[in-house]
Amino acid sequence: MVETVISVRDLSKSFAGVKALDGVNLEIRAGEIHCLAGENGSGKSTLIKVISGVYQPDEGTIELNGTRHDKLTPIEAIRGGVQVIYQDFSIFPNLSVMENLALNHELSQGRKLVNWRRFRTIAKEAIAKINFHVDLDARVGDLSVADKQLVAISRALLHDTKLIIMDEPTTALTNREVEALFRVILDLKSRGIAILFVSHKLGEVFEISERFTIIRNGKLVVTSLPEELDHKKFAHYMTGREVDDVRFEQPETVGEPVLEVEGLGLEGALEDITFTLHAGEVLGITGLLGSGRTELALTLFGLFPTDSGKIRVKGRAVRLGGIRDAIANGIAYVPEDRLTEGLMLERSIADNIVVAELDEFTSPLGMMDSTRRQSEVDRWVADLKIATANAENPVNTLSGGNQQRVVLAKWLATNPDILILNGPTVGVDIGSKSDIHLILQDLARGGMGIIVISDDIPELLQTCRRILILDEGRVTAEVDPDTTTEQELSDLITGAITAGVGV
Amino acid sequence: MESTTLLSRPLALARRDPYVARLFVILVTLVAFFLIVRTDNFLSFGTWQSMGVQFPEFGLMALGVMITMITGGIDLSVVGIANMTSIAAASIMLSMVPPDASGGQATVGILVAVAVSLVTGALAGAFNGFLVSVVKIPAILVTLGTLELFTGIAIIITAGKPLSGLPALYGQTFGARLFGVVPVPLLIFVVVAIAMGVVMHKMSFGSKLYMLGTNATAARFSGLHSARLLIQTYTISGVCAAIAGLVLLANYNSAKADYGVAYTLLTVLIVVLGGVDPNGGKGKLLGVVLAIVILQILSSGLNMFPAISNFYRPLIYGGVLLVVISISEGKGRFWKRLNTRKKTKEEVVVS
Amino acid sequence: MGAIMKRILRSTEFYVFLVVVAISIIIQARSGQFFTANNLVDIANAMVVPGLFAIGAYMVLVSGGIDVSFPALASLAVYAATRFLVDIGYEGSILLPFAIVIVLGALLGAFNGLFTTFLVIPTLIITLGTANVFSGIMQGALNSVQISTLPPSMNAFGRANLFVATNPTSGLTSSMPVSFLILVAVAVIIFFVMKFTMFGRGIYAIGGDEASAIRAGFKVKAIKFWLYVVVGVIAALAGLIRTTSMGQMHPTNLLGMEIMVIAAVVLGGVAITGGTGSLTGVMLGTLLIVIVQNSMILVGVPTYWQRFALGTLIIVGTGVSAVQLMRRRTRQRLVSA
Amino acid sequence: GDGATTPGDGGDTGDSKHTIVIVPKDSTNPWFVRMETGVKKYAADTGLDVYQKGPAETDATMQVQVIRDLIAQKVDAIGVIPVDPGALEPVLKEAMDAGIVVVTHEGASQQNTQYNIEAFNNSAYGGFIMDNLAEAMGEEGTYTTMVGHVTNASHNEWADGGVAQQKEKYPNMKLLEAEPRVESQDDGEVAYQKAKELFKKYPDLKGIMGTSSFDAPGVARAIEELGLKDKVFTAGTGLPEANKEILDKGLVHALTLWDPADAGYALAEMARKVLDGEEIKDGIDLKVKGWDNMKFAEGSDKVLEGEGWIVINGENVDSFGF
Ligand SMILES: Nc1ncnc2c1ncn2[C@@H]1O[C@H](COP(=O)(O)OP(=O)(O)OP(=O)(O)O)[C@@H](O)[C@H]1O
Ligand SMILES: Nc1ncnc2c1ncn2[C@@H]1O[C@H](COP(=O)(O)OP(=O)(O)OP(=O)(O)O)[C@@H](O)[C@H]1O
Ligand SMILES: [Mg+2]
Ligand SMILES: [Mg+2]
Repeated sequence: MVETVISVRDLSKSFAGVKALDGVNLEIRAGEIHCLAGENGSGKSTLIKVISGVYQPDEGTIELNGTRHDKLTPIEAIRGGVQVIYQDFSIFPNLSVMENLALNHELSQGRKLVNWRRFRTIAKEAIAKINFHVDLDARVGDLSVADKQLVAISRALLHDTKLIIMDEPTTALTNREVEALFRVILDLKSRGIAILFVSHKLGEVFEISERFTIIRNGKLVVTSLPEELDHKKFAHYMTGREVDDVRFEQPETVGEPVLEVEGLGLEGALEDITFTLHAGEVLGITGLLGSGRTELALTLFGLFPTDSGKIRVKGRAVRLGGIRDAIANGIAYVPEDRLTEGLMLERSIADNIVVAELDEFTSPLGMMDSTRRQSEVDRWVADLKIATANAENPVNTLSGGNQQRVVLAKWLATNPDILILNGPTVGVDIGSKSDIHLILQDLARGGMGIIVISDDIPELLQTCRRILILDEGRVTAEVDPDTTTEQELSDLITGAITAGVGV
Repeated sequence: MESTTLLSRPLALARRDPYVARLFVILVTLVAFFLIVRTDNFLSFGTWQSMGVQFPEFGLMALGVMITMITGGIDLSVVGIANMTSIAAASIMLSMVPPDASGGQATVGILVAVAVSLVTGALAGAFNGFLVSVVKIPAILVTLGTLELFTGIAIIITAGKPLSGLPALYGQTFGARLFGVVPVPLLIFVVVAIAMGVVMHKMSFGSKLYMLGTNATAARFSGLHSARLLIQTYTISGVCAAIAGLVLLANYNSAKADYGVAYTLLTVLIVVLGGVDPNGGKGKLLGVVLAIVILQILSSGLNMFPAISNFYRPLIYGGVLLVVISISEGKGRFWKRLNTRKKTKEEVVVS
Repeated sequence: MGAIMKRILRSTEFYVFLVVVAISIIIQARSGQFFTANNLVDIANAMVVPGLFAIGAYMVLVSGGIDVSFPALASLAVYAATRFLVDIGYEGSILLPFAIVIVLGALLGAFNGLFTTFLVIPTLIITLGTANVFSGIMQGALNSVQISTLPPSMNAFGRANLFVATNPTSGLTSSMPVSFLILVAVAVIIFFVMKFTMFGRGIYAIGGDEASAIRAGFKVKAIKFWLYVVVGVIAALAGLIRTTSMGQMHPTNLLGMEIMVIAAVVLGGVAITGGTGSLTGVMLGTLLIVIVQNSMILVGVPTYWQRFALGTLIIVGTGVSAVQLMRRRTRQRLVSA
Repeated sequence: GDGATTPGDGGDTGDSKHTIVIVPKDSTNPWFVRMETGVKKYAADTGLDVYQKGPAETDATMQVQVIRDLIAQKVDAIGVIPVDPGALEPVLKEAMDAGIVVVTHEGASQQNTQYNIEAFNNSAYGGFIMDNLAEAMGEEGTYTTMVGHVTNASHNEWADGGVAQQKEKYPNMKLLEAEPRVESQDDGEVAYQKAKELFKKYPDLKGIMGTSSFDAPGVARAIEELGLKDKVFTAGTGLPEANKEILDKGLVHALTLWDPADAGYALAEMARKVLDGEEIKDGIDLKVKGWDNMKFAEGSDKVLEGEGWIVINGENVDSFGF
């Protein structure tokens, strides 16, 4: 008889009329790796918050280590061995690594005073558990995303932990980091710790989980074993509809070069980057964390002044002194983090769509032409199938996938020649993801030059005509997806194998 | 017919924005209360006229504070700008219009003075905007510093003394009653408020401000020129303050470095009571105008009760503010919206 | 060793310290009076009330809030206490006035605390409301007027001094008030609280990320509530000190100090967005403002130019740290606005 | 325009129960608290509806608001102690246009008033403070002047009057040229800090002429602490009770004032006289001591001056009862 760490029965929870959870049952056994999957907004995070005592359920029971809790508090959950690593890691960006590591532990011990020497000992112990090397006195806000996550994981391990819940831990990680994370997870499992792993990536569910649960619209769809799952079924469980997943037909010929980058350098980040993007092609760019991908994108978007090199747009040499220069030259950028860089969450969908082209609807006196604005909004809501009843609703009422479409709409509305997407489907569910891929193909066919920066290997292979691999700020390889397997691409990225640089 | 359309728009607005609706209810309640308790006084024409002359002074300043707060900033320097610019205007009138000047001379002098005051206000505001957006000093500190600075300049120019003896035409113009009814300061306020409404809700500039105030990083990533927008915003606030200064100049027939010092915090109180979020991105002109009217009616109403000392005024103002923000809204959506804001403010590292 | 040096060189506190030193030297050069025993005592004396307020303002700012109600809170607490003691003809020791003021400060602080814990709206709005309520209660309900004669023990406390510093050349004497010890004690206690208690670290944590603090198991509501209680007590103490040292109760004497105190705290490196800042910086920032405010005549700034000079200092002082922060962000390629 | 026509004009003349409102500069200041006792006494004595209502702070804008609201309520007369006479001109004109009787106190320069009554002449009062200071200083040495705010008109008039008096009568005294006028910001603490600075920076400084009622107590605190008692001196305005201690200790030689209660009483009586159409001429009696033989100031048919000043010092401070 395997011990059950936590079991929830008939859990329901509503927010202002929205039923986020509707009669969910879930049981997690000691030492198992359990995947929780579901589309954006299906209620995964809410379920986790209920299990960890952050939210009180409206209905249902929680049984933790055999004890029934009517009103589970965060501290009780922690004492019961439940640790959560949230999507945003729940760290304190203003505090040091040491403090971030030790605070939770000391709190759960009910300590009232701070002993800094103990803090350091605890912190050292924590990072040693996963062999994580970091400056304990660094401000966590200054760390990379992966390091922040490792801080959160090492923090979770400090307790007498029975269950670690990870809410979409891989969204912000590169492949190599994901692999490292999986090694950590397997190590934890071997110590008898249960893992509840939230993801909506099929590959991950297959690779790591022993059992999985899928929820849709707050309701449990299925709990089963991965062996019984294939891609079609997975997509069907998640979305309730059929989704295809085949490599897109790439065009035989492409158009004129729209973007030529030659010898581009940025101190400490990029060195001698040279490539050409043609009209009508989707160019993939990938690399490890710190390879300079984001710097490259932001440099092309005018954010960082370059140290050396030339950029030509449609044959004209340009100087990108700022974002507005880039936009004026027909360059658009869909950022990595749509919540902080892409969207004004409390503003309306309409506002977010038109923000980059407001000046187009403005009369010389500065008045907004509301009819033209309205028709533009209507057009993009229809074209990109943004699921909303009213475009005047705040954008934060949309699901992640639809939010990403809004960002896309904003940039397409500026009618760019070059569209750069940094992680176009990060945190986007399987249905929306495939929609976004289709949109990108359509745009390319329409003559746009598209750069997709991603570390989602299937995504790259599926959508790109060519893929550039960056390493330490240099282009180390160019890959033809038609002749490359997932494994080969992954090995190239991690540097396990090398290839000649094609230009 | 006319009146239903006139009313239906604010009502529809109120329905969409429960906070504004709440202010509206409070206003109606107040009016009803004073009507019943002090019918004669409250219905008297003079009461309304006197209110119409009074509130434009701080109301105009509050409009400027409002627009800066929409961007997530604040403008504490409005009173300083108002006094500095009205002193500039007064100095010009005094030097250009000698006591025996002809009507034409006076008109020219006044027009030049008004123009100079508006330009000075704009420059002072632009200076605030520059410090906020380019030097990136927190707005609360910038405008506290410039409040001292502008007041300091006003004191240096005048050695602290009032500048009076303005051309009579100036006082006559601003003291006039349009159609014998509407005081000119009220008219000015209405015009500026309408202009502000147009700027905020009809021009793309206003739309950009809300975007900037909601998420400055995303606004920048969307190609908005945030530094320029902020400079323009503070410039508008400076111009509003300068207009308020011209009203002060007329109402007191003189300019001085320390008129209206109590208005600094009053304007902030009005703006937050009007439902503008100090973190930026949220708030409506209608709410702020309602807040201005509510506070003015409260204040004038209070003066009708000799037994109640003026010292209760802050208590009542503060009480109204706390009550308005404490009334739960059933579903509590307002608070949640404010609540979710904070999280997006954290730094993003390009890693 | 090198790492510590580096950290010091990068800190805001260090730059504020440099500015304090530079200004002191300028004042010394212009007046020859700055580094005299009695002037230093005078500065220390002038630091007491703003210093206490600044400590409170710092705690609230670190938690991610802004409190503008502390002068009104202090005035009300001390006015009510003094009125009561004068009316009953109190002749006893200073302990009772302190006790009453502390209790009142705690109660009024709790009033702030209740609002800030139960309403999720910016504390600037809440404290603007409570500040008006406090001063309205004092001026309206309590019908406040100046109280010219304090109970004897309060008067005596205001005059009590630790030592008297004499300037050998001019023969001028300045006395270090006993209340300076209160500033030191409060600073030491709050330093300890902020650095060595979970309550203090909780305040930092809330200012860094409130949601994370809840998840980590901090009792966020309780921390906020008690934070405002503590700040209320500190503010009320400051009010009592001001009243005793003036020998009279002037009800409106403190009102309007809030913005300058907040400016001093931010000048000392406390982020207005919460989560960062140190007590050392706060004390240096306050010291800087106090020195400037109380040295205008020594430097020879004409009366008419004093507000201009103060405004310039605030802008230049905060500008220096803003530019520095900006340079750090550019170096690190931080892209948020 | 003639917008001042008020609908439903009651025509209050002839109504024996006048409403007279006294509008002080503010009301926390013990000065105006004391004034209110005189106003209340007048109401009790005459049975008229007389009361005092002032702004919450000494602020011209807020005082104008109070007056405007009184106009709207159609009171019969207002007696104003202007924060700033210039700033009040338009609103007082409005009041008079609306048929309200306007009288003022401490507003000698006020144009839009029917009568302004003064305990005495402003610059003479300044001279009088100077006399006190000069006596304490032994009529020699350097002095400077302190005002509440450099923007405060009457404080500056007093200070100017004091300086003029010194130039005329005390040739051995000298105004501190580097700092001829400092500001206490109407705050006892600031007065104290400024005085300390002054004495440190200017060792020769022997006297500070205060004007605001916050000045002398603040300066006295500095004198005591710096050990300058009997070496440097101050004088100024102040109420007896509030300054008893510093007078008793000899930190301040003498303070000057007029009894605000009397001023309030006299102002109300002045308003009633005008309301009832009594003839206003030299020698009228406002029914309080010192105000019982008012004379028109030279060359003026508006400003009436009395002989209402009082000097307080260590000896007589206990004899006033306020
Ligand atoms: N605090 C809240 N207030 C109101 N509604 C909420 C709140 N939290 C979640 N919801 C709603 O509940 C539903 C489920 O949200 P939840 O965050 O659990 O989804 P999720 O599965 O984690 O999605 P994602 O994949 O985007 O992270 C959504 O409709 C969401 O809008
Ligand atoms: N402020 C800086 N100063 C010096 N070097 C820097 C700075 N920021 C980044 N770098 C360097 O630039 C390179 C690229 O860094 P970065 O981590 O931003 O890459 P990235 O491509 O955005 O990674 P990913 O997108 O996978 O998160 C790395 O070598 C990093 O060390
Ligand atoms: Mg989620
Ligand atoms: Mg990156």
